Amino acid sequence: MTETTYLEAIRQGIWEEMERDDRVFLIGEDIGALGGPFRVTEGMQARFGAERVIDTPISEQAIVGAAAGAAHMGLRPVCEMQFIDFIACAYDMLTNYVATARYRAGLRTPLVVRGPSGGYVRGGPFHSQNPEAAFLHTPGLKIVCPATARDAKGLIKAAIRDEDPVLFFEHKYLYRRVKEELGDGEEILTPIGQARIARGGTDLTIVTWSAMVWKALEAAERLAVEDGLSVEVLDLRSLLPLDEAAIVASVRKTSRVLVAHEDTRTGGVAGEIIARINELAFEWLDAPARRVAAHDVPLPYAPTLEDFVLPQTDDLVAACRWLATY
Amino acid sequence: MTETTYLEAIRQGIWEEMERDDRVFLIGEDIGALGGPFRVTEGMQARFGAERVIDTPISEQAIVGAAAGAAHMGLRPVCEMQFIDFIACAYDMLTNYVATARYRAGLRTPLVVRGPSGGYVRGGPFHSQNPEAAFLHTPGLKIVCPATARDAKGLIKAAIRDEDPVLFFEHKYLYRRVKEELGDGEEILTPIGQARIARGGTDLTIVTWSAMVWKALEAAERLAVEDGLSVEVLDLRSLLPLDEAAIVASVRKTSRVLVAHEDTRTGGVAGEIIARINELAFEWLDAPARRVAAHDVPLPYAPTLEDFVLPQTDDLVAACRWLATY
Amino acid sequence: MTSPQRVTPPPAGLTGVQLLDLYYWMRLTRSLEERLVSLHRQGKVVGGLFRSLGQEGDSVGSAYALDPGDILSPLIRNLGSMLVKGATPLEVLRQYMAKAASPTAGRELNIHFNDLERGFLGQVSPLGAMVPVMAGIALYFKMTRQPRVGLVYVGDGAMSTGAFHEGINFAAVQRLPLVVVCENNGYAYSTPARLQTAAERLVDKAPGYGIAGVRADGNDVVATYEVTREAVRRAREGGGVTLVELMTYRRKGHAEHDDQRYVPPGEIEAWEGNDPIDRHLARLRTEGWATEPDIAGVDARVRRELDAALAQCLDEPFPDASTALAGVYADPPAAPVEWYRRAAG
Amino acid sequence: MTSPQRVTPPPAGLTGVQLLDLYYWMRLTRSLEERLVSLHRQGKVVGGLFRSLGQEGDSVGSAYALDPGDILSPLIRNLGSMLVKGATPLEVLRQYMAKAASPTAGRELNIHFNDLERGFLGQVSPLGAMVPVMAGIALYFKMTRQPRVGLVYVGDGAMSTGAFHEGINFAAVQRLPLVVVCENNGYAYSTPARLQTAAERLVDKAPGYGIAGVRADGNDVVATYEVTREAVRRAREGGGVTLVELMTYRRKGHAEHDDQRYVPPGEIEAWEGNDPIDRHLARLRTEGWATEPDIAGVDARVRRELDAALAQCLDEPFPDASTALAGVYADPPAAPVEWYRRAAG
Ligand SMILES: Cc1ncc(C[n+]2csc(CCOP(=O)(O)OP(=O)(O)O)c2C)c(N)n1
Ligand SMILES: Cc1ncc(C[n+]2csc(CCOP(=O)(O)OP(=O)(O)O)c2C)c(N)n1
Ligand SMILES: [Mg+2]
Ligand SMILES: [Mg+2]
Repeated sequence: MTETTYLEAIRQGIWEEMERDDRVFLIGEDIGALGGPFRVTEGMQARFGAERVIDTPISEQAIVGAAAGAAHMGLRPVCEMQFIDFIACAYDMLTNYVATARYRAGLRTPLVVRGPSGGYVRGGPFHSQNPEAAFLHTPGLKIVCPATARDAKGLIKAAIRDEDPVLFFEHKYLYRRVKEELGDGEEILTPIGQARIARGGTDLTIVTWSAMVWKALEAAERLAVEDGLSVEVLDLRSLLPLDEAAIVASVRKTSRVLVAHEDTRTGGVAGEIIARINELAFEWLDAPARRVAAHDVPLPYAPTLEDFVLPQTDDLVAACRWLATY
Repeated sequence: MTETTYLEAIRQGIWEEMERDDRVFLIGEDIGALGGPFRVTEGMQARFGAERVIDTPISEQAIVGAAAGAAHMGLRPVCEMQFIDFIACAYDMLTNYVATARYRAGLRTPLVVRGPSGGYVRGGPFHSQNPEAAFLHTPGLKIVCPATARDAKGLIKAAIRDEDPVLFFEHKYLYRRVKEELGDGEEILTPIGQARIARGGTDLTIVTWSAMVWKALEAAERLAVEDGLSVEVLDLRSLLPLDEAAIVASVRKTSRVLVAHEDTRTGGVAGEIIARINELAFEWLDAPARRVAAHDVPLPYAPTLEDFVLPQTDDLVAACRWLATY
Repeated sequence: MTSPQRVTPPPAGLTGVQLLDLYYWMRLTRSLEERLVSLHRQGKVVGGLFRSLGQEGDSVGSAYALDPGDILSPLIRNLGSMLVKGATPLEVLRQYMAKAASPTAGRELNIHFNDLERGFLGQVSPLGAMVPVMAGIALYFKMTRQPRVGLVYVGDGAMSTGAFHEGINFAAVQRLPLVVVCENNGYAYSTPARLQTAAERLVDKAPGYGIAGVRADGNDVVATYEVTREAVRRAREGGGVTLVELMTYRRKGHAEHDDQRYVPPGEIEAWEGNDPIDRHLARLRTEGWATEPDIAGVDARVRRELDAALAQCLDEPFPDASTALAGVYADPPAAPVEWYRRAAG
Repeated sequence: MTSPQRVTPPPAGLTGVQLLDLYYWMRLTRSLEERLVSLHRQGKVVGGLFRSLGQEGDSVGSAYALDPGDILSPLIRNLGSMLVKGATPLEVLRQYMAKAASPTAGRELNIHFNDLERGFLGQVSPLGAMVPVMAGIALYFKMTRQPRVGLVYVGDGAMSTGAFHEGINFAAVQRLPLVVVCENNGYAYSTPARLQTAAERLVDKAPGYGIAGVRADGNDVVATYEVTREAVRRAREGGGVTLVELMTYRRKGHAEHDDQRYVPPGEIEAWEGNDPIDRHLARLRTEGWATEPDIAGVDARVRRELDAALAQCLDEPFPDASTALAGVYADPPAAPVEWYRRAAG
């Protein structure tokens, strides 16, 4: 069996859902003949036609708005943001229209908005963002952030089948760097809202998601070898809804927790997670729950600057040591 | 001396700055002849002319974008969002353009975006929002949320004089319900980034801002009378930057803390505050830091529903009692 | 019902019954709003009240051009369009009064409610947003090869939004079966059209999108019907998008609390002489499409229907607080009750 | 420098010196890009590389129409406009290579940098955003009664954004001294113009905004100069906004990694015969505006300047990590160093 990359896993997931359900269609910029800048939709327009793989004008509001309208009527649109940074242009449409439609008006709006997110690729301030914090406080949306090829496939398929709007933030750093065997013919579906223990441990928990999972695993390995520490890595996979139970179970087990994310610290998703830990596992904490996150600046372009601003494996190691010895 | 309402205080603050500095100008929808739907800019076009009080098309992106351009050149624009909910339409412009301009490119962008926010007024899902959480994770922006007439005036003036972009979220429920004497001829300037102890106390801290300050004060009074509890109410006034020192000082004093806000819970600003408390005052906590916030739904219109979804004084009282007896 | 003394051929191919029907919808719209005004004064309307006085003709005429199966999305002032498409006065009254039995169970205001079966999709407040959304509905019609049409209203003000631009452009490129009706009523809140656009006519935007454009007298319900009908036909036959500009005037303030201080003296009065209901009645009478008893019959029917609706809902309760948390998601079905509402956390 | 064998009157009122100047800027643009291509192949360009091959004429000609004091905002492909407005090859090289000494100290990419004194404001990536921003700069000119003009570039693609629409409309209503130059190069990434708009010509959008519109051959640097100059004059004299559509063609991919698989065969080749530099050179020669030594002199100058710039910056360092946190705000002057970077929290 051959290994499937994270990128190919997303592609396969979309492809399978397109084959399975003719209500599924794709809408976005340059997703047809080009297959998108990263080729996530490669070959799809040739296979499914220009009506189901729609190249749009540069109009993120129209992409999401039109998807919503089609979704109300029973279709299942998958929107691509060419870079996820441009989801900011559809912020009103997503938060005010899409997210509220079911509650306000009983409108079903099953749609997916996906796109390449994340840094570590020298993309500069507008091609590196992690927009999850911008949408976390929007009831009505779901947010998923896969770290592995398996989950990339399983979550994109689950997102497409979900009855509600799902933001699928795929990490471009992982596209071709992460791969695994995905088992021929097996139907992979990752339930939205369920975390995954990426590495078991007893001394300390790192709660994280997306590309940071891999850095956390590296850190855990180093801490095992160098410090004899048993670090559990919890890959949240979904941020909305958040798998509170898994977080609490891990924290109650280890009593020390680090929440790590790539986005800037202030107002980032870690705040929410730490508040929940505080609410649900306060008595079990032997040290303050702490955060590792990017520095509070727009993401700069130069390698030296980007490397400093974004959290690195070394930072996780340092933070874990601090926590372990608290 | 007569009392000045919260609304009139904002109006006076803007007026004074317009008189003082001819670089200050206003831009927004219906702010001229109408004076805005709430009359915050009443009389200003007559006084300062249509060039300094500009009625725009319905174009929030253009309002903020044009303000940014003018600010680069040395002017000091004050933008009105007719209801703050529509700031969502300018989300890209604010987060990607305005917030990053100084860091990316050394561009000064002193501008204010203000508008009526908040609920308790039967405004339904699109005329009641509290958008602070949407912008908290954007380095480069400042966010202020006055609770009193004095701070409304002092903060709008400080915001206009600030060298960086400031989001000024005024609470429409307070417009005419809150008033105080503002001292003739006194120049009122409230420093951005400094909290205020709205009521001193020793048993428990409520950290809050905007309209919720008044409910917290009611709750504190009831808890004093009915339970003999001494509750400190900390009015943050600014959310970005956050007055960490004031929060920590209060929590270290009382060892019990409730963070209360009107916005929905998940992903709300309270998460950030609790994470900071955890980081900086963990050892002092005698009970978990807890949140009172709106239920995680879009804000409904009917009085019965709105009253249930938004936090009320009773809820603060119940939560404080829970904390006090923890 | 068509009377013997008819003197001209039926305008726009409408029968006498239909012409009287148009009168019924306009009258129903206006009378329903008048009822809402008294309810508002009595404090029974929970939020704001938005009038379409003088604009009933463009709402009714344009919506009347749709077939069953077509879907429209109104503006705040398209009460008439909603009624034509099957929304009932009872629903509207309940919405304004935030009743538990209202279509949105008290969650949304005024005419922000939907029934895709009957063919209307309520708007949201952010202006322009419904243009892309209705483009999506038209996209669905096209993709599923259904000969159905979408119609979306925008104001002279809403056309300045980015959402309008992106939505109409996308629909144009895709040649979607969509009609975009611009209700040019001279104002957006206090802002006159000349501060909204430097274009001479809003319909001049059509060539820039490569679509058909047409302008008509919005206070002539039949003319409105006629141009919209043509645009609907074009859309249904695969001819793509049409921008229809309907010239009308907002005789009341933006909402009930608006004193219209910004309106030049005499302007409103001038438009009172151009009332769409008066004009249509005059046509019915002079061209002989309806008798006085026909007209009186409609008026009585409207009164009766509104009396009945009001009687039914006036004392209905607000929704129960316990309903506030359901239905944000299909799954989980309800948001959790916050801990401070329960015994303890 | 103007040669004796000149046979026609000077086009667009340009002197021979100016005509040779136009050649210099186009040649500098193209040669600088060619240097960047080799640097990119050598892995010295940190991010992507975006070419304007075949579009140098529209960038240079339009920017050349501005006076000192006027401000422009470029697109990714308006390297030529930046150079004309005073940005230096050294700055551009440093930007692409993310050097500490680059104008943005390594924070931003390629031509995303500014100098309002020299008269250019770098773009941000979200397309369309610079239209409202440049409207704001033009608003400043108008409010302060300065006879200065703003010029903003948009692509055939960027015109589909809401930000474009809101910005140009606002500028039109306010009659701001703004020129909006649409570089219609046939594609937005892989998307051909016909999937971007159903309009026959992008300039057909002008009447919908109530502004002047004009279209010209963007591969004719003099024609480009001429129409832009007229638009700039109109703006400076209070005549408001002009939309200038310049017809050109993007001969390279969207960025260096783009294999242009979506381009019909033969299309690129056809446009190679319409190269703006070749055309301008032919004019210089046949109309006698420059001698061979004049031209060779320019070529040598360009080589010299680029050699010098490259020699200066090639081995310069990246910015020091310690600079990463300064300048998010005027006050506080720097973001805090995260605790995990320090000894402990
Ligand atoms: C994006 C956005 N900005 C501002 C508003 C506030 N607002 C509500 S109605 C209105 C005026 C609308 O004018 P127009 O589109 O002409 O419709 P009309 O009221 O005349 O029918 C404004 C500014 C809004 N609803 N949405
Ligand atoms: C709002 C937004 N959406 C998507 C993109 C991604 N993107 C970058 S360049 C580009 C194509 C631009 O085409 P055009 O405006 O015609 O300019 P050209 O590259 O042809 O000069 C796209 C889609 C973006 N930068 N901004
Ligand atoms: Mg209007
Ligand atoms: Mg292009």
